[in-house]
Amino acid sequence: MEKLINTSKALDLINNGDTLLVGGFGLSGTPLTMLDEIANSEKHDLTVVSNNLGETGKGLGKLLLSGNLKKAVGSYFTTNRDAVQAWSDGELQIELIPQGTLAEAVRCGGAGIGGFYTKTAVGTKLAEGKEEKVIDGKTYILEKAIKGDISLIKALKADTIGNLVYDHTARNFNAVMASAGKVVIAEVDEIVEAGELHPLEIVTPHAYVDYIVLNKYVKKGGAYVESV
Amino acid sequence: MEKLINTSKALDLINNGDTLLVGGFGLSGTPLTMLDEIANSEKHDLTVVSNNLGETGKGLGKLLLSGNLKKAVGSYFTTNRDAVQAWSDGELQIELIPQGTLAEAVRCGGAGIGGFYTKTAVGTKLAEGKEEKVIDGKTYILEKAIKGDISLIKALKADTIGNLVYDHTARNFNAVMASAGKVVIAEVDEIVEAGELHPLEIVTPHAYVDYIVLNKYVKKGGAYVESV
Amino acid sequence: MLSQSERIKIAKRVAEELKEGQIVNLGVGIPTLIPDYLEGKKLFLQSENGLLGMGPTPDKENVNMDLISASKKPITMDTGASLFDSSDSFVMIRGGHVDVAILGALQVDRYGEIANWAVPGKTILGVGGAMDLVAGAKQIIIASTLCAKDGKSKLVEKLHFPSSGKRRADLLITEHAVFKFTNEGTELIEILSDISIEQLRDMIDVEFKYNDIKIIT
Amino acid sequence: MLSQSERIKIAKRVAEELKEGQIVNLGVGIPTLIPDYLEGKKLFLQSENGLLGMGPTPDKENVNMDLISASKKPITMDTGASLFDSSDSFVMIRGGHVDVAILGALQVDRYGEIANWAVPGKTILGVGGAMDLVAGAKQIIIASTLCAKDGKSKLVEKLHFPSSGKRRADLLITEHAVFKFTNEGTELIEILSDISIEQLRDMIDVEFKYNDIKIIT
Repeated sequence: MEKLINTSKALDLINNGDTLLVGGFGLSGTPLTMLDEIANSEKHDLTVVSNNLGETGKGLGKLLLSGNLKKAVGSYFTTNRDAVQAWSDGELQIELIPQGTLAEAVRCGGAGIGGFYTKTAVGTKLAEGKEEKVIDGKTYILEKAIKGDISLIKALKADTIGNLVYDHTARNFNAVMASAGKVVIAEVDEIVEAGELHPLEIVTPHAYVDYIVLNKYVKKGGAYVESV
Repeated sequence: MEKLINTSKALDLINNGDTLLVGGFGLSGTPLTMLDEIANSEKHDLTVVSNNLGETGKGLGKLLLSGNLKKAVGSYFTTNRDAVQAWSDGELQIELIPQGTLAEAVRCGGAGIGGFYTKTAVGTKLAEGKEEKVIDGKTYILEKAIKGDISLIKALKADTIGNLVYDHTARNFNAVMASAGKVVIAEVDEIVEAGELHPLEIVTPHAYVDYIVLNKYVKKGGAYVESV
Repeated sequence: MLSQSERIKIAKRVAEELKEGQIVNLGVGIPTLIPDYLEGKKLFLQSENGLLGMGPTPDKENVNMDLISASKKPITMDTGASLFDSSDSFVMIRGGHVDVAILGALQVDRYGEIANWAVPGKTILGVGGAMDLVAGAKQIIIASTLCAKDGKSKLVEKLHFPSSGKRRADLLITEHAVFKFTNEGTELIEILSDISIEQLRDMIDVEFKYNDIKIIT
Repeated sequence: MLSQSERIKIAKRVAEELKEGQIVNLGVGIPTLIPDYLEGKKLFLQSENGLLGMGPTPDKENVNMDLISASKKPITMDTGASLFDSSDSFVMIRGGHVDVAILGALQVDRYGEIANWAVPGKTILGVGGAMDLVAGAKQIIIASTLCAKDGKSKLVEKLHFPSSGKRRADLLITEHAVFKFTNEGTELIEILSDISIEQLRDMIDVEFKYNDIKIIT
């Protein structure tokens, strides 16, 4: 299968200074294997766009500890003390965006849309410096689309041509992140033959997926706890 | 089941002068029963937002012949000669919008987004009078969100709480139209018990559906040809 | 700190406001207690990470950390549940398709404007879906203690903490009283403890009106 | 009118441009002939009404008018097909996830700007997905007769007909010749009939360059 590559080849696709769009909410739907690969590499000055930075020493939290990151764009960093600390110490730039704005901005990035006017955050500190516009009597702020060099997403299964399905709420940001990266790498637990996923079941069509890597983590007690 | 009402009660929800968001692409995914109900009523000065106006004497084409319409907003009227004729005769206002812009504008209407900057139609006649903006070096035009008073959509099945699934490409505009109407009426072939539709199969969650009516048309030879 | 019985009192009082069949988003903390006090009312719980129809916590054997709440706790799916991605989840939230959001707050001003995401001088770098819920939900109920841990009133004339958006809350339900917000300001509508109106006036930093107060103790 | 064999010639030549595994959106008319001339190359056909993986026309007994192409003709689904709604379909199209759009045209200017949706003075009230495809597809190939029915060249110095967008086509494939568009203008790259370069110059209203012309007759 052409799209299936090993993780070290996938790592080679990432350049220093790249912007990575990373799926996941907390640790659910996170491409843990690819993140391990990056944490063990010398890649640096990466910008990560993701809802959060994993947890201390887990998922994206590893990249923070191993010094791969320059900047994080997301909605919730509070649950990773390291991120807050690194920001306080001036070692990490953070751009805070409301969760719905983040999801929509990335979707726009993948949709040929340059920006959108949202009602979220109007009149708040997070709207500072952003253009305001009144449309049909209501006030909105302009949010620009977000794009990335690389998308790292996590799905449950891929078929051989790259169609994806997700595990329950692990879909979260993965579907939008898949649309807005120049190169999209999907980490999956399993690959099935094309045709085995029903057309109505497929969430991310193969048009969005450039490469597939296999997840090295195994689920135990409902969580991906250890790499094999 | 609370959401199930008969078509005459559904008709009462529509007021003269209302804007109707109507699902369908050609005649596929069109709420034919509700449209018959309107065509047989005295409702007038309606604005219809729909990809096209059905075909001559079919679907939305009936409303044109029976004089219910004041204006049509859509992307493709060419296949209904009556629409083109009515427009030439000054009897119907037409607002032409690229198909992707139409879908996105309605989605925004249902999403708390006031407008968006699209690359589609930049530099064309359909961009005249629309704000242009350069974002990250690319030119976009502003398109405003579209909302409606009533959404009339067609699904294959509903469950008793209002979750919907569609028949193949009959999904088309129905999913977005469901999000942007103040009152949403879904016409369906069949109602099943809540729980019978799998969570991963549901396309339109019940949050978007206010009322359900039963389709009176029966499919023969692959098309809904006659009302029973 | 609030006692568990006071937390439950607040949750029960919020539960009374909710109507059969409503789509409700529950914030962290006290709001998570509400499902236990619905007395048979059926709600549909929305979770911003992509689920409508959140069910109760699973048995340990049935935990799947890819079926979690927005608080990252394992959950189950209710009958009729549906799954979607984050962008569609916020179409639902921001687009006004969630009937009620029940949120915590750091401060609420006299008109109901909410501060619930940041404290000046402290490094709270998280906003999550708070601003989207404030902007989009049809009704907003604040479930909170009346005073912060430092004893200061959360109801204030003007917000000192960063605002969560121009959209105002409808109700504030606390351990002592229920307040309603209108264009005229704060209205005391119910007393839930043995506190007197005078004591309430002393405790909070906002002028409030009252007409018919229900006293429930 | 073009003969069927000339239409097939154009379709075959377009088919040569397409690469294994590409995602392709086919416009109405000549482009719909292309799937018959792929000589084993596997493409994924995108239909803007919400399908990736369009298969051939079904037998009469298997027609479902809720599984149709953007031309409203009954279709089938290929292995690995997926279904989505119109907004997601145009995320795919406008967002640059379709590799090639093969479109018809009323006129094309010397730089490849396309007019394919309206004729001045005629009431063609339809644009469909044409402008989205022009704006979004990674590569645009025009498959068309060289001249309109009235004998006028479709390749023109400046568009008289309304433009479909600033984004330019990459190739124009006609019954007589193949033209490439660059920032310098029109380049003749291939002759497909017994026409001479002089005759081509007489026939069309645009200056064109040529270097290595392939002559295929």
